Formats: sequence, C-alpha cells, structure tokens
Amino acid sequence: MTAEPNRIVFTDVSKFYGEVLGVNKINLKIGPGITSLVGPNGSGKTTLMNLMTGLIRPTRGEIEVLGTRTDAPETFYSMVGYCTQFDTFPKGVTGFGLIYSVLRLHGRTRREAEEQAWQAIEQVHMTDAAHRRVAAYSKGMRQRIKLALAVAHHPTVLVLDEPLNGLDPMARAESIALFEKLAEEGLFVIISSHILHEVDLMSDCVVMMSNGYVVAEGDIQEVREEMSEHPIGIRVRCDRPALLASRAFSENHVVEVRIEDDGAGVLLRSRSVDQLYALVNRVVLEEALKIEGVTPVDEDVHSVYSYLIGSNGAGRL
Amino acid sequence: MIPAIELDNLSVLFSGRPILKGLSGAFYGRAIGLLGPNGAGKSTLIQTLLGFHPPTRGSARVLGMDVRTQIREIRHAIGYMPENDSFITRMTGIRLVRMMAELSGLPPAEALERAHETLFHLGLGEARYRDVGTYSLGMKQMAKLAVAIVHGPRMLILDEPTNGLDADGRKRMLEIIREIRDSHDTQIILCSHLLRDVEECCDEVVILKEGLLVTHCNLEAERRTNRKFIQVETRGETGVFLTRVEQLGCELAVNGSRRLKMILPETVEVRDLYHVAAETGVQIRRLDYKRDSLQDIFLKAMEGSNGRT
Amino acid sequence: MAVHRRGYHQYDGPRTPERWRFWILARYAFRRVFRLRLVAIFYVICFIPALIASSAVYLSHNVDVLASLFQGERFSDAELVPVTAEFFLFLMTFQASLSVFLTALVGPGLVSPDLTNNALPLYFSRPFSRVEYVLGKFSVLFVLLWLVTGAPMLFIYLLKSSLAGWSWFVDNLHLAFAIVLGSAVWVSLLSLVALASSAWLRWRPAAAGMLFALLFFPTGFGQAANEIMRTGWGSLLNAIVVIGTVWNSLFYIDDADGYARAARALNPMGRVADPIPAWTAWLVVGTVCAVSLLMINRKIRAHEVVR
Amino acid sequence: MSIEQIGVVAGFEMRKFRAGRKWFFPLLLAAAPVSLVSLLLLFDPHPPSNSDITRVFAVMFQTFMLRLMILFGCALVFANLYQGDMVTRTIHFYLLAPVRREVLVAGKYLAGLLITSVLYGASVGIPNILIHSANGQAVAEAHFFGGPGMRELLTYVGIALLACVGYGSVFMLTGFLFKNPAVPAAFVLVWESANVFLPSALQKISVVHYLQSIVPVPIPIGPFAVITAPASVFGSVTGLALFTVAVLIVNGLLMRKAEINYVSD
Repeated sequence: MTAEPNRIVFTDVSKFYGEVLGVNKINLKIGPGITSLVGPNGSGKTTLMNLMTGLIRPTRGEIEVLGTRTDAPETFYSMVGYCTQFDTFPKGVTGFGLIYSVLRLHGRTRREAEEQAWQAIEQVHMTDAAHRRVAAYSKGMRQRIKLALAVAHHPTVLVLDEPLNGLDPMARAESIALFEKLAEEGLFVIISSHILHEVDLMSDCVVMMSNGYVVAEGDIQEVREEMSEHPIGIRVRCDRPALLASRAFSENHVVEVRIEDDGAGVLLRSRSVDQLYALVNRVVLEEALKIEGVTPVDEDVHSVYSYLIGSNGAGRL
Repeated sequence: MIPAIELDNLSVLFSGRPILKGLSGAFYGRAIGLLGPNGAGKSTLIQTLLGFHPPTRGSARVLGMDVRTQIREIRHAIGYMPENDSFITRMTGIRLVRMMAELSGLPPAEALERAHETLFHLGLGEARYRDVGTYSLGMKQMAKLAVAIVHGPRMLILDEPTNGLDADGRKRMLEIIREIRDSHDTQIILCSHLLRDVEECCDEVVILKEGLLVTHCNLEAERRTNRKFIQVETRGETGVFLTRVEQLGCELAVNGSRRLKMILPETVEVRDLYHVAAETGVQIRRLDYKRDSLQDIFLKAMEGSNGRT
Repeated sequence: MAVHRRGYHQYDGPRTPERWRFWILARYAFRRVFRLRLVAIFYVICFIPALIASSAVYLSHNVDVLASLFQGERFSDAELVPVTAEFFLFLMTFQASLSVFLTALVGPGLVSPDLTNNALPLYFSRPFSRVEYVLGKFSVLFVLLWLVTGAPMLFIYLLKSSLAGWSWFVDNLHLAFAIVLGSAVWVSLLSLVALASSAWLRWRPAAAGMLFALLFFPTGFGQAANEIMRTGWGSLLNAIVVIGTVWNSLFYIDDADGYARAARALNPMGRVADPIPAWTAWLVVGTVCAVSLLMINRKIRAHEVVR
Repeated sequence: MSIEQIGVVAGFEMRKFRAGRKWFFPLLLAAAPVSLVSLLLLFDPHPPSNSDITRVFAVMFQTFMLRLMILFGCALVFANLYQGDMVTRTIHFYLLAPVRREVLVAGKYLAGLLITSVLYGASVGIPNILIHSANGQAVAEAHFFGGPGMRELLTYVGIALLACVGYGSVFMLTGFLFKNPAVPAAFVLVWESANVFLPSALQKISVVHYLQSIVPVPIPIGPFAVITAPASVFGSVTGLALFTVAVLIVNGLLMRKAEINYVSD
C-alpha cells in the first residue's frame, strides 16, 4: 500500500450501517487546496467525512490521511480539524469556554490556549458574544463557533460539513475568503455544500457523490470535458447571429448550432472547447460583430451536477 | 391596497437587552425579502408579528390588524414555516397536516380534502401515509410548508425555507414559493441568508442590522438604475492584456484568479477588447454584462452603518 | 381537453366555533393512544374489577338465582354485598391504583412528541392558544382515567338503586356525589402531574419513572419523618393518605364517626398523633395541581427564551 | 502530558455536571439523611443516649446510606458521564480531541469520583457529627475526642469514599453499555442487597462485601445469612482497588472502538 505522505487516500472503502448503505467502494486521492463534496442529501457526504476524521470506522478498505491512520487519536487529531453538522453543544458552556477547553485538551498551556482561542474567535467575528452561553446563540453564531473550534488548533487537514449553513451573506463571504486563504497556505480544506454557485466560486477540485458512490472527481472543467456525451455549449449574444452560425458550421468540430428565438443570440455546441472559443474570437475580429455577451451554457457545477446526478440520482427530494 | 406589514417605532427588549430598536415602515410588496446578519433581530421581528413576543414599545400591524389586539385574527390569515426542524413524531404526514388545518378552524371534512390537495401539490406523494419522523430533510421542509399553507392563509411567513436542502430540493421549493406568490393576492415574507433565493422570489427587500432597519428597497427599481459593468474570464497569460486594457481607459477590478470586472468608458467597444486579446495572445472565454446584484446591495447596507468589513 | 392548473388558493369558507377547538387535540390523541395494543388490553383489564363488583351486587339482590346455583344453600336475607361507603371506597382505591399504571402508559406520550421536535411553533402560530393546548391534552387523560374510575362506580350505584328502589337512591345521593367528585379530583391530580413530568422530561421512560417516583419517594420520606419525630404531619407527603383523606371527607360528609373510623384505618401507624385534618389534604392536592400547572406553563411556550 | 489532560477532562466534566442541572437528584439524595437528622435535632425534645445513637446511626448507615443512597447516587452521576454525551450528541467533541481514549475514561472517572465523594462523604459525615451532638456539647466532645467517635466517623466517611470508588467504576461501565441507566442500577441494587444470602464465592464479586467487613459497628445481619470470613481492612481496600482498575481498563478498551451513532429516537 503506497504510503503517500501528502495525500488523503481512500482505497476500496465501504461503510454500511447494518444493511443501510453509507458509502460503497470509494477510491479517492485528495490533494491540498479546496476540495468540495457535492451531492444530494443522503448521498454519503457526511459518512465520507466521518470516515475521513475517524469518527466512524470503515466496514471494508483502508483510509490514510497524510500517512497516518485514523485510529491513533493522539497524533491524528492534532493535524485534523472537523466542523461537524451536528448542531448540539455541551450544556451550559460558553463559546470561549468550549474552545479554551478543547485547546487545553490539545495540550496547549493555559496562556497558549487562551490566546489561540481568542485568535480563532476574532477570525469568526464572535468577540462580543464569546462569553455568553452557547444555548443563547442563534444558529449562525453557533455555526461560527464550530468553525472557530475547527481552526483553533491550526490543523493541516480541515474537514467542514456544510460550514456556511445558517450564516448570513457577510459571514459567508468572509468564511469563503478564510477557506481560500487557508488553502493557499497549503492546507487540505474539504467542504461539503449544497450551494453550487458557492462551490463553483471557491473550489479547486470537486468530488460528486450520488447514492454512496463517487460519480465524478477532479477539476470542474476537466470533469466537464470528459463528459463527451454532453458536448460543451456556449451562448453568444450579438447583432448578426446568422453570420456567426454559418461560419461555425464550416468548422468540423462544431456539433450543433441553434439561433435563439429572440433572434439576437446563437447557441453553439462543439466537441472541443478551445477550438470553439478560438472560432468565436476570430469571427468577432474578422466580421466586426457587435458582441453583447459570450457565456458558457453548461460548464459550471450546476450543469455537471444535473447531468450526472440530477437525471438519475435525485429522483426524490 | 393595505400594506402587508406596517411597523410604527416597534421596539422589543429581552430582559433588558434591546433586540429591535424602533423599526418603522410600511411594506406593500407581494414578496418581501427579510435579510440581515446573524443576531440582527429577524427571527424576533417575525415572532413579534406572530404574537409570540409582545412589542415593548411602538406597534405593528399585519394586513391592517394590530398585533396586540387582533392576534387571533392575524393568525387565521398567516401561514408560518419555522426555521429549524419542527414536526410531531409518531404521526403520519396526512394526519399532521389535517390536524393543523382543523386547528386553524377548517371543518374536519374540508381539512382532510385540503390536506390531500396540499400534499399532492407539494409533491409528497405516497410519503404522506408514512411517519413524518422517517422523512428526509427535504421532505420535512415540504411537510412544514404544507402545514403552513393548508389552511389557505393570505400571508406566508417563511423562515429559511431552503436551509439545508440539496440543489433539487431548493429548485423545487423556490418554484412553489413563486407559484404561491403569483396565485392572486397571497403575500410572502421570505427570511433567508441565500441571496440568490431572495433575488429569485422577492420584489422588495428589507435589511436589518443590530435591530435597526438599514435598507428598504424595491428590487425591480434597484436593478434598472444600477451601473452596468462587464465581467470577463480569460485563458492564457493576462499580464500584458490587463495593462493594455487599462490604457484604453477601463476601470478594472480583479477578483479571483481568472475573473475580471471592468467598466467600459463610452468610447470603448467590446470588439476592442477582442483586438487587445488577440494581440496579447489571450483568449476571452466568458464575457457578460452584470448589474449590482443583491449581494452588492447587502454589502453596501452593511458598510453603510459602521459595518465591520 | 383542458389542462387543469391545480395551484394554491386561499380558503375563506366556514370556520368551526373556537370554543370546542381544544377537543381536536383530544380526538387525535385518542386515536394514537389506542394504536398501542398494550394500552388497549390494559384499558380493558381496568374494567374487570368493576365488572366483578357489579355482578356481586346484582347476585346479592337476586338471592333465588344464587340459591339455584348452590342448590338449597340457605341464605340469610341480609344483603350479601353491603353497598355502602366502605364498598365504594375500597373499589375507588383499587381503580385508582390501576389508573396510575394507565397514566404511566399513556401520559408521557402526550406532550413529549411535540417538545422533542420543536412542534410548538406549529400550534401557536395558529389561532390556538396555550390554554387550549393544555386543556386539550388534559382532557385526553381526564376522560380516559375517569372512564376507568368514576364511570364504573357510578354505574354500580345506578344498578344498586334500580335494584334497591327509589328510596335507596334518594338517601344515598351523597354517595353518588362523592363518587363523581372524588374520582374527578384524583384523575385531574394524576393528569396534571403526568403532563408536567412529560413536559419537563422529554424522554418517555423518565417521565413514567418520575410519576412513580413522585408517588413513592415522598411517601418513604414522610414515613421516616413521622417515625423520627413521632408526629403525623409526615403523612402529608404520602399520596395514598392524602387522597384517602379527601375521599373520606367526601364519602362520610354527614357521618362524623364513620369519617373518624376511616381516617384511623387510613393512618395505621398514627400511634399517638391524630390523623391529618381533611382541609390539609385538600390543600396538598390544590398545591400539587397548582405547581404542576406552573411547570407546564413554563415549558409550553411558542419560543424558548434562553437568557 | 496525559496526566494534565486527565485533569482538563475532569474539570470540563465537572463544569458540565454543574451547569447541566444534572446535580439535582444526586444532591436531593445526599440531602435526605442530613435533613432527617436535623429535623430530629430541632423537634425531638428528649434525644436517646449516645450509645443508642451510635447503634441507630450504624443501622441507618448500612441499610439506607450504603446500599441505597450511595448506590443510586453513583448510578445517577456516573451513568450520566458517558450516556449524557451520547444522548445530547456531544461525544464528538471528545472523540475529535488528540487524547488517548483511556485518558478520557480516566478524566471522566476522576470527575465522577470527586463529585460523589464530596456529596456522599459529607452526607455521611455531617449527620454523624450532628446526631452525636444531640445530647449537648460536652457529651459530643467526650464521644469524639475521648471515645471511639472520631475513629468511627473517619471509617464511615472512608467507607463512603470506597463505595463511591467501587460503585463509580461499575456504573461507568454500565452507563457505557446500556442506554437506559435505570436497568443496571436496579440490577446492582438487587445483587448487592441479596449479597448476604449468596454463596461466599459470589459474595466476593460485589462492592458491599468488602465494605461490610470494615464497618465499625457491625449490625446483626439477619437469621439465615451465609457467614463468610470478613476480609481484613487491607484485603478489602486492595480487593476494591483491583476490582475498580479492572473495570476501568475494560472501559478504556471499549472506548477505543467507540463510534458515534446519533440515531434519532
């Protein structure tokens, strides 16, 4: 089993709760940077994260995070931070008290623990509510404390289960910026989320799951290009769509061309995305077209999601 | 047209701590988005409108009825969908929805008929005969919505309806909310953190911050007046390209590795961008006009009054 | 062929009167209570003692039927089963203990399903007040328990008076009154305590356990206090003594020495101290009901305000 | 390093215990004997002589305090240490900490032990002092400083602490295995109270046997009890210590394989 010190490796991992399927035959290698876990509810995202952080053990297969196994708690958890989906807290504890105690568990001295706890609380802008009881917090404030808890001990692997759930737009933007900063520092940031346009914004690599299987994995554009059964499409809004359409047909890589019903735009589909954009750039210059906009039709996570999962996977809600 | 909600210097205090500080305003929109950072008092405002908390000072009127005196009449006309999980275990979907309809005053036969109709309308097919505890998260949200609309209210208050739903669930929920909004004069108060959802459903937006009403604007109007700017995505080495574009006099803002935001002066045509791109060996991929989205309105509201950025 | 767009439409049809809306909760609760076979069976069992008692009363009136059964056994004309206050008191105590088990079975399941999953906002965002909610839940238990305690004894009373004639009915009227009120007091006390424990202890077995704990632990403590301080006041904590005194004060309303005799019987180890006066028992019942109501009110709120 | 972590876990558990309103019933139990005795002192005009008092206290200690109060008190406190986290779904805060699982078990046990020994040490000691001073100051001083009073008091409190040690580990393990703490508590109560009638071999596998033999004022244990040789003081203490360590080790092993399964009821 090749010990890869710089990857999170899943080899043939399956997890069953009795006969209920958690995840099945997962083979993954996750590198540094932001990796987004995307998939409908119950597709195994949380199970995968619980496996990765050792909260549950796989029924079959091996998991290695940066070369260490998940069942050596004292070394494993000093490098892993997990912001779980559970919205429950020990009774009567305050925000600061919780982070301080956990840091003390991490072996920090009293002064270090206090300092780092306060640092993490500042990062999530919870300084004024830190000394109030967590029971009195709103959902968003609880979420920020969980985030602070996960980053307080400066882990190298950060696993976040729907970290933005319940956060207000300001906090969402700040959290995404924080994640991107941590990813640039070389951390492994694994985020599960349902808000696809946010996933599109922040993630370098996406893992798409459905019914416990990994359906696709890798950079969004590469994944999209691999899906040969759905040729890439772009929509060009310009003054003479018919001209562009005729020029497009002359190229052999173009598969489909459709003039939009309002007559001010054309939809082009082609097997190779580079040649398609090159064609558009060339025609605009040669024919002096007046361009209103050039937008890819199905290149983002939304479309990949609906092609791979929308149709077969999530029949139900 | 009586306003959906009318606030007159409404203040609410929890054991001394001021939560709402003198809100005033009349909101007529068919679908009003209620926004604000955590702890801004959104939930408190909703609960005051529902009569869960008495207002400490000032008054609030819902559909022309005063919260202090006609609360029972208000609750007839309102359908409320609470934020977090809220259902009764060991009860089937149909029985839960039917009981709630009867509690709103519908006679038993009428309640059963409307319960089935609502559950069919929301896509909870055969699951309606199963225990609500066994529902998935998406189905629980739909069950909550069913409970909120089964008694045919004139106004719907939805607290984070799409929270935690997956992509399909959110699409389905937003479709239904829009459909209810367009079925003659049912008004909707949508409280959410997902600005895209609010943008898709609401025509009026109210933004609270630390118990104060910071912004109240009509989205349609806002969309028309905003400055237009271009968002461009490129492929290839953009260093030289950027300098050339600035020389053309475009105001430039770069956010994210490959995404550019720029404002073209009158003299510059889009085609010129392509010229510059061709000369500097850069390929223009995505290019479209963008307006100030709700995100920007929200950020402006936050910065407006000593926002912390 | 027209496409029917079944969209959402408002309802402005007739509305049910608000007075009886609390009964909706009871109607739905009854259906759920009897879904558990164990509860249904136990409920039937609770009627058996009343059945035996009423057949005994009937037989004691038709001595000839009895004679034919035992071929020529000579029977004195005195009533076989004297239907007096003692008879009803004995039956009442028996039925009351059965009703405790019934409450432990049914009680916890009434409020906790609403609380564990935060369903109260669904109730109170409708024209349905907290008073109606508590009244609805209370009426479920009250009806269930009263049918097991008060109703059968009332039936026996009527059976007896139909057999013994109109005069017996008139001069024993105070017994009927005592049956109805006595069982009503006990049943409301039990229901309120069950609702309070179900509201505070969301975990079902804990709520049932609390009910039994409230019956036995104070009793033990009261007895120990009596023992040590050699007074009678400790039995104020003893549920059986308290409700027994309340019943005695009702059944022997006009018969002083009957009351004294029953009171002493109730308080066997009251060696030197005299049994607790009736008004203190009523006071204890009153305070327990009030405290339970306060506890219920504290928990049944639309929004949990956490300081 | 791990000693300090045990201290941190214990501190955190005690703070949770105090804040989580879980102290109500154990405190109620502990207050029972104290209030009973103080009631006696306030209302009883003519208290019995000191020798009767010692006998009354011995009876009260062995029947109510040792078998009922401390047993149920420990059941409530210790079972909650693990189960509390499972039921409130907060066990993941611990499982995610870089702490050896045995340290978690030791920390929780230490917290439980401190709480119960303070509660039940006091609820045994205070009544003893109060009850013996019922006949006025002079008699009390004679009893405690002159006579065997002080030694008796210290032995009683010592036994209470040992009981907490023994019962603590037992209920921590059962709290780990069973979701509903009432079942094992009832089972242990039956096992301990029937201890007198069990064959001597079985008597050794129980906490009360060791404590029974070092009680200062023995009481007649009923006609048909099976008499076994009372263990020496040293024997009983080490026996109990071994018993506790064994149970904690088993607990540690189980904790290593613990997984979260927050199944909604």
